[in-house]
Amino acid sequence: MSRYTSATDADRQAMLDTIGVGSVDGLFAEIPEGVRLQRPLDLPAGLAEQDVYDHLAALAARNTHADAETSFLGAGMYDHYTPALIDSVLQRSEFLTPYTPYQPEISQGGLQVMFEYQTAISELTGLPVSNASVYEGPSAVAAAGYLAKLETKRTKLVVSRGLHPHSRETLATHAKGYGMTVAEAGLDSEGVTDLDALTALVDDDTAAVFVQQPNFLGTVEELGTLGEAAKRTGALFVVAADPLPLGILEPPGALGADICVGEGQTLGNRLDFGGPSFGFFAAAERFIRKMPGRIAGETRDVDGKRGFVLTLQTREQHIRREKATHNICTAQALNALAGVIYLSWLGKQGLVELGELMLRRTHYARETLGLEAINPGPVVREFAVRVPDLDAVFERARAVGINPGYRLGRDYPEYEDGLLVAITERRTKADIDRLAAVLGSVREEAHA
Amino acid sequence: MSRYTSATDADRQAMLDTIGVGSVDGLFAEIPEGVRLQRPLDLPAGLAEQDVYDHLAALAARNTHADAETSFLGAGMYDHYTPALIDSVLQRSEFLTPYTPYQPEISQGGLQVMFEYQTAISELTGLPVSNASVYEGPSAVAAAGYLAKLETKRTKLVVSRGLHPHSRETLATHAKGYGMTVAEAGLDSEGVTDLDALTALVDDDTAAVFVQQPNFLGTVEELGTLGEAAKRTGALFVVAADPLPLGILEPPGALGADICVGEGQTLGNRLDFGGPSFGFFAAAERFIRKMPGRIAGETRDVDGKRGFVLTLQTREQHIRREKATHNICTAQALNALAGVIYLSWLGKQGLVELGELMLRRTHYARETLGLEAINPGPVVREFAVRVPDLDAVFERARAVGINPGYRLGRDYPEYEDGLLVAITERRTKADIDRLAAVLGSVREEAHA
Amino acid sequence: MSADSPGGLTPPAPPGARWPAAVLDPRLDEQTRTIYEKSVAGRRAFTPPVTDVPEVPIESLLPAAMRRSAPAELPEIAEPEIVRHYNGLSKKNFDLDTGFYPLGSCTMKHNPKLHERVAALPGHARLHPLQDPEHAQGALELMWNLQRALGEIAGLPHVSLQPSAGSHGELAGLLVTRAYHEDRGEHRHKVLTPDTAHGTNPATVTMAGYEVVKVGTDEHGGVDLEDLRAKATDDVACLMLTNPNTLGLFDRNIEEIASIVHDVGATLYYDGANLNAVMGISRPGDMGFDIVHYNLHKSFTQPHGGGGPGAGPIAVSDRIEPYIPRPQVVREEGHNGHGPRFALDSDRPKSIGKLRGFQGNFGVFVRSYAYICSLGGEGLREASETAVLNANYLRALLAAPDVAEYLPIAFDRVCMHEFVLSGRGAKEKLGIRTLDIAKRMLDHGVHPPTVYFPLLVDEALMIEPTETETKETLDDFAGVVCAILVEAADDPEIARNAPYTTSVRRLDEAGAAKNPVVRQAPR
Amino acid sequence: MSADSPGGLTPPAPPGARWPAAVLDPRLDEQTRTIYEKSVAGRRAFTPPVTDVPEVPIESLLPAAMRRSAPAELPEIAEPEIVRHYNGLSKKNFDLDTGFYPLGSCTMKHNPKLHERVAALPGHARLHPLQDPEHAQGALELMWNLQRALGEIAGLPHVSLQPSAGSHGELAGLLVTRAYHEDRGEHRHKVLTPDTAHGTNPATVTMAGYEVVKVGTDEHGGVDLEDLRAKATDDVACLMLTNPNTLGLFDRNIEEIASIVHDVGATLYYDGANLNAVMGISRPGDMGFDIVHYNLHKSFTQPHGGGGPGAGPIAVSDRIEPYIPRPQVVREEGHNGHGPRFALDSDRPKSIGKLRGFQGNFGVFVRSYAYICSLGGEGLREASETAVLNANYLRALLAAPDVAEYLPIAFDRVCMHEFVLSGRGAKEKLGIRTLDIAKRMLDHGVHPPTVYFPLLVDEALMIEPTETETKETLDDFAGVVCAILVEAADDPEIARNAPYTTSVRRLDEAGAAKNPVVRQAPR
Ligand SMILES: Cc1ncc(COP(=O)(O)O)c(C=O)c1O
Ligand SMILES: Cc1ncc(COP(=O)(O)O)c(C=O)c1O
Repeated sequence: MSRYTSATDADRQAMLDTIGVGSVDGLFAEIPEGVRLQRPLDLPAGLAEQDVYDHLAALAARNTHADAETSFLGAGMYDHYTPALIDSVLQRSEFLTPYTPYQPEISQGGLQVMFEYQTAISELTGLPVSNASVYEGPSAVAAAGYLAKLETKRTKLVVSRGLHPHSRETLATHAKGYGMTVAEAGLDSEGVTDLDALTALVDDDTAAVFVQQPNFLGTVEELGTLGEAAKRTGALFVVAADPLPLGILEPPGALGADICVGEGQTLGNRLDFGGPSFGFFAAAERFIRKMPGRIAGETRDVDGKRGFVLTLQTREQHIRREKATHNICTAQALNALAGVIYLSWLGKQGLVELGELMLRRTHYARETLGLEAINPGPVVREFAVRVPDLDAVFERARAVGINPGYRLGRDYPEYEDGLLVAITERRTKADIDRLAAVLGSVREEAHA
Repeated sequence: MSRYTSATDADRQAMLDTIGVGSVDGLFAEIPEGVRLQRPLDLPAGLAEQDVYDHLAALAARNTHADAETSFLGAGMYDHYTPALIDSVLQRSEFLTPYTPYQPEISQGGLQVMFEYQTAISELTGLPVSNASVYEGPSAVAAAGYLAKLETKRTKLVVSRGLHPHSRETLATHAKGYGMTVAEAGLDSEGVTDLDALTALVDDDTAAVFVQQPNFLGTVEELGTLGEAAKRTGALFVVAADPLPLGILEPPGALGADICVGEGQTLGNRLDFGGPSFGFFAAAERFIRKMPGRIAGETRDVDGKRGFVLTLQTREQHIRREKATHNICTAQALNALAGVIYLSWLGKQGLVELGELMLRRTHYARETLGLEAINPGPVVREFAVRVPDLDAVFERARAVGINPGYRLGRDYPEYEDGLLVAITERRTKADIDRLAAVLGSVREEAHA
Repeated sequence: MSADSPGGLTPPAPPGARWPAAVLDPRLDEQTRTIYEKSVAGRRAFTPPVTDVPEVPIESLLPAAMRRSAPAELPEIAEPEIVRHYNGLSKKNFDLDTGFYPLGSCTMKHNPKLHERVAALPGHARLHPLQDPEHAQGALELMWNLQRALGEIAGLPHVSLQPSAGSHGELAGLLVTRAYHEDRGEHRHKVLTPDTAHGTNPATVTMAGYEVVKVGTDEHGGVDLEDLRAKATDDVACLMLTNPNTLGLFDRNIEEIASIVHDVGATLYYDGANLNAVMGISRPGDMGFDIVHYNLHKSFTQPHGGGGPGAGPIAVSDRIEPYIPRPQVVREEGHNGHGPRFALDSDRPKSIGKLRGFQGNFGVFVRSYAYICSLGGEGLREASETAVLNANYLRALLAAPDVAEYLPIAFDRVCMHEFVLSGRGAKEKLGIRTLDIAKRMLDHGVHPPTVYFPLLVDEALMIEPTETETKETLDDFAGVVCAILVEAADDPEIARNAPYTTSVRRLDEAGAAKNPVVRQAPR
Repeated sequence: MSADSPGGLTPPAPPGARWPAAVLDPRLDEQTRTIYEKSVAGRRAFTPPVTDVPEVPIESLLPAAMRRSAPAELPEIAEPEIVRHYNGLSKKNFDLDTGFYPLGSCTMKHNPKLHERVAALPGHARLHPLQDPEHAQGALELMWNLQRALGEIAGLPHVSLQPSAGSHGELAGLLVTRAYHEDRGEHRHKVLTPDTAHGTNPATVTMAGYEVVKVGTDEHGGVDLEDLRAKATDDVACLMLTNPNTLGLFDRNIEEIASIVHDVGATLYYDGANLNAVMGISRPGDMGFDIVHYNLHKSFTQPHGGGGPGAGPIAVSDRIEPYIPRPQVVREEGHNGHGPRFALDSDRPKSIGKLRGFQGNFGVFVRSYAYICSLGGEGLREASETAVLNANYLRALLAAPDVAEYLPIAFDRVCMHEFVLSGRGAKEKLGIRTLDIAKRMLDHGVHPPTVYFPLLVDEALMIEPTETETKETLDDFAGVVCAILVEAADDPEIARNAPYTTSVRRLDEAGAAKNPVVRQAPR
């Protein structure tokens, strides 16, 4: 008998008697013979808990995780330190195991968390309305595209090449569904969105323009000017941002963004090989009834006591069905909880201190590595450089337990020799100097 | 300001104003100048959470833990699998952070756990009364000695050399305090307590006789006959037992033990380099008012509702002070909780299944290793063998990630070439065969 | 202690009424406070690591125009109070580890604790998604094994793990359907969904650029074949179905349905939310479905987390395979003695492309894979059998006259993993609505069933006990239902005003929507 | 849902009284059930690993006489119900992460979550105590670092981490005292303890084979010097003291006391339970103490676990060093470029020997070491300063006339980390006892102070807020105290019958002790 089920033979018999069916098989009589599986599933036999643990531990041991090397890998997810208190809260069954809060009277914890989360996202993005989470960054971008379609009825989306490659591809995949095309504006010689190219692409049929802050290369974009160009023809200006650098960067909402979305992993979530994390979705007041997903709102109970509920549900699939603003149902509540705990832990001052620490270390790294910068402009946590002999560098670095970063060539042929280096608070000056030493040694050999 | 304190400068000022003292230093005016520390403590500066984590992780990385090698090390603590559900319960703050349940109305959880734990220990030991835990195995043995003194007023304790060396030494340390002497009966050629030697030592001044089940070499002792010898002159018969093998062994209580104590680590507790675990203490009904430590009892509240309280407190230090049956206050409640969860997880059938699995694998191992047995008698989880070239075996085994077990010579000069091998459910046939191969290869070389 | 207490020495007014009025918990007066309202300037839980690089002035690194002018108003609070705040909030949630949670269609089965342990292993939790595959072989093998297992369970060979939840899987399913048809030069614009369908189905249809055509339900609770034949025209791209359906009934005509759909060249889509009824017993692929989505957070034990995360992988037949999302985990046989290698294949020209960032919700995959390893094929079958047994047992208990009079079953047949009652009788004879019954259940410490869904059942209560509940729990729940009905017969006001024992009572949802307050007022 | 519900269709009687009587939570009728009472034959949470060795008949391996005749009656229950059972029990506990816990003498300070993370690292949690020191260098270095840090904090150079708790440390202290005297050929048989001493002190004296001689307290709350001089004879082995003492007062005469004790050749023992008042401010070693114990589960954040685990290391002066328990962690300087090595030294001929198994509660050491690393010297001093600030602030709030009239402070002086009030006034003027005030606090969601200790204060309330509480929490607590007094002035019955809102109300402790039921009745 399974360790997770309780029905003993005696239970089974008693229950069958009550039901009035002779056997468990009898309960499946409704299933036509022709579609019944006549053999056992072809899967390995069940295992004892310790054997399952051993099997998965053995698999895990074949992965090189972020503590097993000194990694400068970022490119969309980052090795930030997550305080222990997050796990201690997330592992409480009261947060871990409930469903979406359909019964608010017994879900005030989760609902207030959503309200607090929405507030934090609103503060970071500088936009008044946030939902309670979407899946992750790129599909949040796609959701913004859908909102733009519903709002403008236009058919064209313009994206900056500075947008994460996954966001651009995910947007295109979804746009195909809701019948929109995607045009791309390139990056200029400084690695920032080419304003002229972008301006040229924006026309009367453009529903939205997407840029990323900081962009994929790590550069801080001039949102103000880009926003103006985007909105000339009434398109929505959508900024995909990493919420953590927003601690020291002027918020998109203050620079003209109509919508700000992004990947929430950097807010206290695990790397988890890419998920689960969460996507955030914030917008200007006028979009409140066009938002995707759950939104918690404050209200009172019959005794006048303060409480929280899922609100504006007439936007949602379970009420509006084919007229819903989005099809999302299960989202990423637990990951958003990690996000708001993380932000409460950092706090008003800490968010700035962390941002400034990364800023200084990142610039120190860019100088110390002494390589040609692809994006010489201001960067916060990540920057791109040209590396003459990338293969040799990876080989040498790996040999001493260093992961030098992300090969830009994987997504940007134009930067075949590009290396994207991320510097979080986990990477110390000593780590940076070690990477520099590896690069130096390879350079010397090349010259020798 | 510390991340764990909240007093801001403004708070401090407001509080000092209320107190009516000018400065925080002013609060320490009572401390004579001469005994004030005039310099900062000579300790490293405080660290960020991530830096503390890194420091301790680096230290931990320099330990070879039980998952980092195939270990046959036992000798008092054993590498058993602890189900994940234990941690999930122990990490709930409601169990992790409260003090001893002095206010029963808001401590029913902890008190009922104690009651359930006492029941489980009573079932395992075959004795009706258990307390709610003492520190660990050896000091539980010492506590039994103290009870024997209070009960018999005699001054001599007799121990079998089969008792864990730490238990024997700990007993001696404590006995010196409460004014008793300890005499030791050796092991016979089969590695079990020498009945004649023991009988010879027991006299009219003997307060208690101590044996271990299974004994330190892993042999199951014949408690019945030993008990008779022990009790001839009215001494108490104390059995120190590992609770896990008691799942398949006749309980000490059924074989004449007056008191059964032991080390609880094997019941769902971590190895933790030796602690914290818990000691259990069970006894015959007539000792109920002489027991050490906390005992939970069932009762009713004013509404007639069932509840639990700390009971028989007139035994204890906070009430009885110098007349208390023991000085223990803080014990090992959380570890005992792990114990009762573990036993509930194993369950009535599982406890037997686990015992029989260990029994079979252990005998398989003893045969397969093919070495001269020091204790040829029945063993459950551990056995001792003579190994011609112990150093070579350790060297060879370590080289292939095997820890062959415990060197008996560390405590038993008479077994200088002795190796104590533990086989828990974590050690598979394949592991055993690998150890046998190492032993074989060393043997061959010796002959070559 | 009263959170709003002015503190200091102004005593809160003593409970006005004399004892026993004073037995009311003083804490009940407490108004909840947000973490922002607990913030005090200067407090902190974070200690920054030392700045080990030159303290270059920030202005020199970041132009003033780009720099934030005013800091984000995050809370200022030390660790102990953060812990108490979220601990306190957790105590206002009901959860699966606390009690019975028969929320229909949501498969609230036990979440094994082992899964949290294996998911937390650094090799999983701390693995970067862009790690070189050579250094992520364990993760890729796990994903490949899971793909294989899920494919076997659904009876469809090709699995993409990428979708993030069921509705995302539905979208993937319609996007591959579109790609499939277009690849064959066909442009279809309708998708059929039964009137019993879950809301995500029609919502997905619209997002995927299709038009919804509703199909009726017959008197047995299955698809109305006549209606289906009438609507299954050659501009139909797909029929989205869940079987067993949201009434908890297995559609006996599934083979017939499949042929009707296939005859017009449409695809047949399986909404896997109800897969928990048939694992190892009947496979969607064998029923004729072309595309299936799984809810790993339902059938495969991913904890729901109060609204996610989940994962909604899809499985497809050979003809659909070229179009599934990329990248795909592939297995390459090892050469000269080496074991197999696992890789991420993005070179899939006909793929609809990526549906999200990276490779999907890997942390969810770990838990679901652990579950499959624990149960094995036999165990999965037993799980489904027990889920159906539990549902039918509870159905039988509640079919007793004294309940059925008020809560008649919608379709009186043997059910699968869940069943639907109608609150019609209670509304007419007792004057209480399904909502009232649900709210009164809260006082009894059980989570109510799904209510008012499916739509075609008046005052619906949709009950899914799952296999991990005990017979005693089902007996107790039946007792609670009785108690509520008996109580209502005596005084319906009690239910109408329930709940009474929760941290808040009935909330003003209309008011919340009228004037939405969706964030803490800016300071 | 009623645990005792007969289940099936017999409805539990509806709440008899009409609404609003029905607002009473139906769950309040629930009688708690033990895990044994939830057991059902045949259920299981454990799946045994496969037997991969020959299935030899058990009889052939274990003689029938040795084999258990009847299995132990452990519960039979599946994982989901085990989880719910213990989850449910946890909800009946009040804890530090839930609210204020000013339990005097127990130092209920925040337990940082980081400590649980580092303690759980496999290198710590899964390390076998007999692992070859070569393979446990990290653990030994941690212990050595902790020994050093604790020694610095106490101002005594030699630290043994071995004792398992405070009272175990006390025993260690008296055993080394005995060894010290005997080594010098002296046989002393008395130990002095003040009448304010904690119960473990006299209990320890007896266990260590000494006779207790009580020393009085002077009008300032310190040791009565006259009485001390009179009793400090040359057959006295030791004076056990805590400073600040259990009244929360620092003994101004400590230097004088030390010289009196030392003049008769006795040792001076420091009960470190109150060390949280003076870390980095005043060191026991500098006060003249020879032996100190620490409560790592008080001053150094080891969670209390509902009654342990803890750890009670001791620190001693040079003359006592030869006698401390073995083994001792020692540091050996590294040679030719190698770093230092750490070893366990058991070769200590004059040692009193082992006090317990293995090397002590290492898991506790990890947490306390992490705490010291987090705070550093400055942080520890700030912690003590804030603990004293919080205590004096609360003392000042409660010194307000409307409270002091009923709860006068025992000794009206600036206090250290805690202070003691007397319930004398409340008893005389309001007719409620300290116990009643404590029980009514439960309804307000705060943990009561330590009550009826120290013994020399009538109806004592011993209040220790600790440094990790906020000013608001202290304000609220003062408000609660006021509210209870105001309420009692209006109707003392309310407090006398409190609590009302807890899972059980006042329990019959006398009855429990009269006919002890200390285990589930055997089946
Ligand atoms: C029948 C059915 N289909 C689809 C879904 C959507 O699944 P998800 O919430 O994972 O998007 C649900 C979830 O409630 C469901 O019950
Ligand atoms: C003053 C004092 N001394 C000694 C002790 C005993 O410490 P432990 O409980 O760790 O044995 C305590 C614990 O309450 C105490 O408060």
